[in-house]
Amino acid sequence: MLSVNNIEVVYDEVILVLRGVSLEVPQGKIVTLLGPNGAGKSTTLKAISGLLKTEDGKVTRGDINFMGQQIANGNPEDIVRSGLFQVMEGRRIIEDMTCVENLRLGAYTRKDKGVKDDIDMVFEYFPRLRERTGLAGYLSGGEQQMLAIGRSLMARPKMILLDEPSMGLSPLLVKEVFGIIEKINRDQGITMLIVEQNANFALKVADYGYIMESGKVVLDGTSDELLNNEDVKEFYLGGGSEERKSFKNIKSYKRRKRWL
Amino acid sequence: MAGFSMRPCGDFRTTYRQDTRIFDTTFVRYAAVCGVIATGLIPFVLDGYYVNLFIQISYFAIAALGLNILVGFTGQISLGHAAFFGFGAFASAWINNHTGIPVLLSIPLAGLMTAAVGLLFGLPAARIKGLYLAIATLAAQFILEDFFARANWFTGGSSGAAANPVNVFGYEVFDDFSFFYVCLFFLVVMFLLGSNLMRTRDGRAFVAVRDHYLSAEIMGINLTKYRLMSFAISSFYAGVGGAIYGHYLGFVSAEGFTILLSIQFLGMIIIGGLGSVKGTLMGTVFMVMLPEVMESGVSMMSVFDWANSTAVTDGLAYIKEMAIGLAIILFLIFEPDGLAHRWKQIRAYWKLYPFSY
Amino acid sequence: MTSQDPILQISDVSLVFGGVRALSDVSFSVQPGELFSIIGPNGAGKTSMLNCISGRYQPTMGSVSFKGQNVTGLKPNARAELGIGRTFQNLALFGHMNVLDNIMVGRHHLLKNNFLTGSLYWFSCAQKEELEHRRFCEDVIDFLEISHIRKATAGTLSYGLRKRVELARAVALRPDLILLDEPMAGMNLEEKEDMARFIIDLNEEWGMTVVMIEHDMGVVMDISSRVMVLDFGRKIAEGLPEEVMANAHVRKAYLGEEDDVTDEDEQVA
Amino acid sequence: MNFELLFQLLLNGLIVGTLYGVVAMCFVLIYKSTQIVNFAQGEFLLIGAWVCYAFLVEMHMPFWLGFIFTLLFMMAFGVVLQMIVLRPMIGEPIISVIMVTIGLSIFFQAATKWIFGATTATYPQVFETRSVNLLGMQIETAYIMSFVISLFIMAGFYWFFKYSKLGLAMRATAFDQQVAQSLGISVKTVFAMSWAISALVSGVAGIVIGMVNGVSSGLSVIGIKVFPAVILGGLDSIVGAIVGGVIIGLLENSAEFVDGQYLHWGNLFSIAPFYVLIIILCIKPYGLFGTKDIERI
Amino acid sequence: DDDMVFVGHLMDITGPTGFIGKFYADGVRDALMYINTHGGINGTILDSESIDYAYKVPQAIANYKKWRSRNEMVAMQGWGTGDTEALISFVARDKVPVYSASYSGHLTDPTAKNPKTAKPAPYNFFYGASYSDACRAMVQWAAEDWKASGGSGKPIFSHIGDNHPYPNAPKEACAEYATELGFEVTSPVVVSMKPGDFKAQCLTIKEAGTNYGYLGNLGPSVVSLVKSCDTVGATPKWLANIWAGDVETLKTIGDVQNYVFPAMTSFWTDEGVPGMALVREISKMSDSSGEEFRTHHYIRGICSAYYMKEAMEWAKENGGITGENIKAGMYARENWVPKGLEGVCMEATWTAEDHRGINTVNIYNGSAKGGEVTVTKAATVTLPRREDWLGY
Ligand SMILES: Nc1ncnc2c1ncn2[C@@H]1O[C@H](COP(=O)(O)OP(=O)(O)OP(=O)(O)O)[C@@H](O)[C@H]1O
Ligand SMILES: Nc1ncnc2c1ncn2[C@@H]1O[C@H](COP(=O)(O)OP(=O)(O)OP(=O)(O)O)[C@@H](O)[C@H]1O
Ligand SMILES: CC(C)C[C@H](N)C(=O)O
Ligand SMILES: [Mg+2]
Ligand SMILES: [Mg+2]
Repeated sequence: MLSVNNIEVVYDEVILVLRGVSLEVPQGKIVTLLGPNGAGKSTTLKAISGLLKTEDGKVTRGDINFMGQQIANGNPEDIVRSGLFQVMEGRRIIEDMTCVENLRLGAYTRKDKGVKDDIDMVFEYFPRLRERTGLAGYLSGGEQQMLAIGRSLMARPKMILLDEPSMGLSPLLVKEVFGIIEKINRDQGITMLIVEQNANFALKVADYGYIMESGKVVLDGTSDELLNNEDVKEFYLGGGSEERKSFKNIKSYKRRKRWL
Repeated sequence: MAGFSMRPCGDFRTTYRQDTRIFDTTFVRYAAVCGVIATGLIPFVLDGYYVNLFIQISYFAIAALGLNILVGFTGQISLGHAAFFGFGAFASAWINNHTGIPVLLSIPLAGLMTAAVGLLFGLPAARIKGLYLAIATLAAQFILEDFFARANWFTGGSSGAAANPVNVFGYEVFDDFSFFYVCLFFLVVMFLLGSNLMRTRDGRAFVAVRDHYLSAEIMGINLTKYRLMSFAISSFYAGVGGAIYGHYLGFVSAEGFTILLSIQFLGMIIIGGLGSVKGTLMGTVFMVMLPEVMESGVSMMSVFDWANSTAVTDGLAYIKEMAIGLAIILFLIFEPDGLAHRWKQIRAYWKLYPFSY
Repeated sequence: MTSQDPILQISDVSLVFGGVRALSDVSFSVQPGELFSIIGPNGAGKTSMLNCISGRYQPTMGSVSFKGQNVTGLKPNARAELGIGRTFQNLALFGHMNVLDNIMVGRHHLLKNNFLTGSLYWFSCAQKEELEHRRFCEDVIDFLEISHIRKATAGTLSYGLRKRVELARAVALRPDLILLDEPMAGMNLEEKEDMARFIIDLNEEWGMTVVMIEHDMGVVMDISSRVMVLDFGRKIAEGLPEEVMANAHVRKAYLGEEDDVTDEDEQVA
Repeated sequence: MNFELLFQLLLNGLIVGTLYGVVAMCFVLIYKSTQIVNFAQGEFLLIGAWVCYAFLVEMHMPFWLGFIFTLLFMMAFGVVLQMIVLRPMIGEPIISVIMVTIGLSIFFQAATKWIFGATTATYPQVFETRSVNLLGMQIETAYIMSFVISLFIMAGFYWFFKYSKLGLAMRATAFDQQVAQSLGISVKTVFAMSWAISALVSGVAGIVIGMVNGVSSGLSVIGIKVFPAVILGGLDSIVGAIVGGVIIGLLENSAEFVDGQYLHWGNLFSIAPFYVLIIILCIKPYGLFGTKDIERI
Repeated sequence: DDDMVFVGHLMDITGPTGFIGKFYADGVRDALMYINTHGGINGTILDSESIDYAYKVPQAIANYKKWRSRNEMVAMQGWGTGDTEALISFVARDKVPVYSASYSGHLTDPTAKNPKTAKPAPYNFFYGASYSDACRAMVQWAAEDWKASGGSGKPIFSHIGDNHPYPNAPKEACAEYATELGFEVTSPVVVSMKPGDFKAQCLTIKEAGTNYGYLGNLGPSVVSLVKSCDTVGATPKWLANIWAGDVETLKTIGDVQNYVFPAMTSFWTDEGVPGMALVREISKMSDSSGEEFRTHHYIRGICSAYYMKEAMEWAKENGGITGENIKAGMYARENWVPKGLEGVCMEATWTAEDHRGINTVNIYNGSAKGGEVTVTKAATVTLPRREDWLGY
């Protein structure tokens, strides 16, 4: 459904961030993208959704193909209209509107009548939001995250790009959110590309995963392969089979795994 | 992971002192000194017209730097800068005429007086932000303009006040040739002071207030104090610039300091680049040269016979005005972040070349 | 528990926004040298609590005292001078400054030079002072391993790096009490480990008292000396990490584990 | 105290104030959807006034036809302007965009002078009677017309921003263009719409002013004159714009009363609004109806 | 050939006073061009450059300096009060005579003889009665008009205009004389130079019962004021300053009675004026059809250029065309009308101590009905050259 071929991204005409990233998201599947801070995960998503443009960034090489269409350096609004929706990192809700208004905006590209029902659906997923009638800017961090995810559901897209959906959510909600992701994927058949730090959950719901570092994909494989990869276990999953290390005891400078 | 190594290889700093320099490489340092010396030679090589342009650039640039400290660094838009500029001009003339303090001293004193007035009009800034503040400063503009036309004791009312020429050690600086050096002196001093300010504690506090005032406050910055201070400092610069302007013209009249000039000041700093000391200078050069370049473009037309009829010359006069507007628009379309930004990019490009990307 | 005078004492703090009760009668105290964690579901009032401590919000009722001094009415900047530093949940860096300057802003209240001496740089003590403090900032940078981005513009950094710079900025304040709002959000395991190490070092080697909000239970359990749980603005539990985790009420409200809640558990709160 | 004079002045303030309100509304419209303060507002009015004049005088159209044509022209003008000048600025720093509007103002000021001349022109008599007597005060008929029109426009906008999808999209764009784009909102369309509507409303105001005072390049000063009204009402409040306009109108006129009868300072009329503006802002930093910035951390 | 001298010409055609500045500037330009095509200054060609400075003072100064340093300018034709007053010291130092269209009384005292003069203006000249003198003349006329129309009690006089050097120039001088003549003078009414709705000020004027209102502003501002006043029923006799008094303005106002204004030249349409032939020839420089109507501002521009021309001629014969000699040339004759402009420009006299070139003012009474304008001559007033009126 989506294929990214060997793209290079440059910010501000001089700063090269992605150095040839390729990935593939098949129809109806969940794919996850993992990697350390600054690897270029968010940049990859923005390159796909076209939002790069708004940050002085540009895809300088390679192409991005969404359902048979070239969308590299396309207009974000056209890309959304063609059914690809990104939930941006850091919540990014419209602070001076209410929750309901935010949700209605999510459905901006839709023409059908089901908006009301979908708002109820979102409220069912996140009951906390129903009670918050004030401006969204006053919501707590986690509440804003719920709203951002809810908003993406409103668009009923063909594919959602999620940038760190679990960030700032309580463990209970993280579980729920991943549950919802799985459910949406299953029930509505929406394809997903998820950038996550919580590798455990991400790999559990995903079918396939990529690991990025310094602007390159360094490892990829089915979730099971990745879950069983020793390096992934050590650096993303926290030990895996062995006894979980305590955060308290990591006092020494450890060896860092770098694939490059 | 880029953006951190934008200096030539081989030039490693070994002390923090080197790292905090205004001009970040030895080469640039010498280039700047040479630039100042070269500028100092202008009156010997170029004619009075260019000398006059330089003088205009310097007093406007000093005032514009003040505005940049307020708008670019502290993030408080002001639409009343021309009024402070004017206040400085009147104040210096007044000090000099009424107390006999020599002009060279009355200029900074006028700056201080203007700073006090700026402080007064900055008071609302403790509570008002953004465009609301901008319009409040617009009020300052009109209130001060009204004051100029009314305060006979201070400004000579609507007929204006005479301003004596600068007097350096008993030598009257009448002509542009010598006045040029007075301007150059003030320009260099004020820009060095400004650059220093911006790389030390209070300068950083200004930028912090602009970028995120809530977290700035939690980092220990007293918002009210810094908002007011930036008004005062900005007005100080405006006052000094205005005072130089006044003594240069020899005459200060209330008409000169309208909202149009305020807008022009804003234009200088936006075109130069908000929050850039260097950019301020570039922007001022741009705004001062623009009408002149357009004008000479128009005069150039007069070699053609058809361009000498009044109908055409009048049309050209409008076209010139339109071209000024258009130049600003086009400039911002292609260079919305200002000249300073482009300058940085060019430098980055050359430093990374041939490894750009 | 009160072997020493607490460095931070919260007494009956309530905070109301219009109809929303963000905090109701929360009291707790933090001893010097502790690493105190606050956990709780989203919207429980954790960030609001930090805001009351750092001065962004004025509690509707109750008081906050720091090192024995009542600071309830004090402005945030005054509290910073007393030695309270913090990081933010929604990043609040100075986006257009470079990393180094961001950190230098943290030194603000420790620097003496002002606009006059600053402008006269070479002719005043400003230069010497700047350079001295610069040295300290470099130490912080080395410590947090961000020296490679020292000159990068903060606004262009990736999320995780920004969090780290924020921490550096707060550390540069040299606070006695540092408040961390979800320092590990958006980090992978490896980075969390690093972060945990930094926090422990700050606590143990730099001698800072830490109050931290975090959702990653692994981290909270491992490194905190005491944990408080908020839910709907109320304190529902406080104690050693193991005690708190054993509390069924907490497990249900926070972790979503469906153990039955017994009366016994309620009493811990 | 001369109550009759005071009463007449206040009535005058009310009427003139509504006109300020209409112009203020044009500002608010653009601001609400793009965060841009349009410094070329005065020139928009001027263009509207001149174009209508051209339709009426040069092309001898009846008033209502010229009026409609002018509105159509203004809409097209807004859209084209947006396409050529403002579209490339999407996503750029707001302050640069504001500066662009200043450039536009310089450009159009010169262009209109060139095309239409620098002298004042008078509209042909449009209404049977140039002014009507209202409670003992002569009021220009054109003002009554603008009063009625502005009420309609105001109600329309209120609904628009509160309930329509495009209205929501405009607010979202104003808040954060990047997010708006990520939601599939075409920032271009939003910009085009808001500039078109604002230009249209400006056209109405320009025609009214032209009918009352004649058309001349100086007409554009009203663009700056209404700033206090805009701010007083709150930059992003449609209702506030009208209320602010009326308040400024009343204020000017009562200042004239105090000045003319007692103080004899001279121009309290034009300066008083600014004093009051500062005072009001110190008490209410977001004007009377403006929405507060959300300050959460 | 190099027998050329340079004359700078500052004009405002695109700026705030452009609508009137254009008329005057055209007069100056056409005259300069005509002079050149008809032998120049006895063979010396006037190299001139006309620059539109849009009433921006710094721009004016920059151009002045450019001309000084590059073109060795010997004389300048200027425009506004703002720039002329700003340039006073420069031109005095550089010895460049300036002929401006600023009729501010402050420019008429070359030696600061009057203790009130702030700055002597030895190199400033203008052709015409100063704003103060023109106003005094109209007030003198008004005093008689009041008696003639059977008014009882003291007539009431008000100054109406912006707080700006140009409307203010005659403010005190005129009010003083009005009081002297038995008027009751109200406090001045301030009306912005920019057009707007002035009903509020008109209500004040109505309330004050003003019989004679001096209009200090010009153009659109005056048009809006008169219309607003008409709406609220305030209809004093208007005494307009020279720039606000012309057929164009009256036509734009549309409907007005008793609009009195001064003039210092004859009008385009006047019959039997010998000098008008030359004016029409000059007009053809920019309008070859010779059809275009010219305001008296245009004609004043011609006079200004011609007095300069003749002073230059004198200078050429007495040591060469330099600024100093041109100045001396201005003093060389008395009761002086440039050759060929008889009946157009009035007899003028400048002396080293008194730059009030003219002290005679023609006063006209204009009215308009539905855009149809009628203008009739009301009086000719010759004022005494009072010492205390010098430079004031
Ligand atoms: N607008 C920008 N201008 C310049 N550089 C940028 C910009 N945005 C991102 N970068 C740089 O690109 C690199 C990758 O950033 P990106 O945000 O894609 O990382 P990420 O993988 O999402 O990290 P994180 O997990 O921390 O969110 C970083 O080094 C960052 O500094
Ligand atoms: N300034 C404010 N105005 C109105 N309501 C507010 C404000 N600040 C916080 N709230 C409300 O108070 C409640 C507590 O918010 P807070 O940010 O403290 O939660 P939190 O515990 O930090 O949650 P999270 O883990 O999601 O960040 C929320 O419901 C929020 O909507
Ligand atoms: C028409 C006026 C504004 C110009 C005039 N020459 C003056 O005195 O300034
Ligand atoms: Mg990211
Ligand atoms: Mg929180």
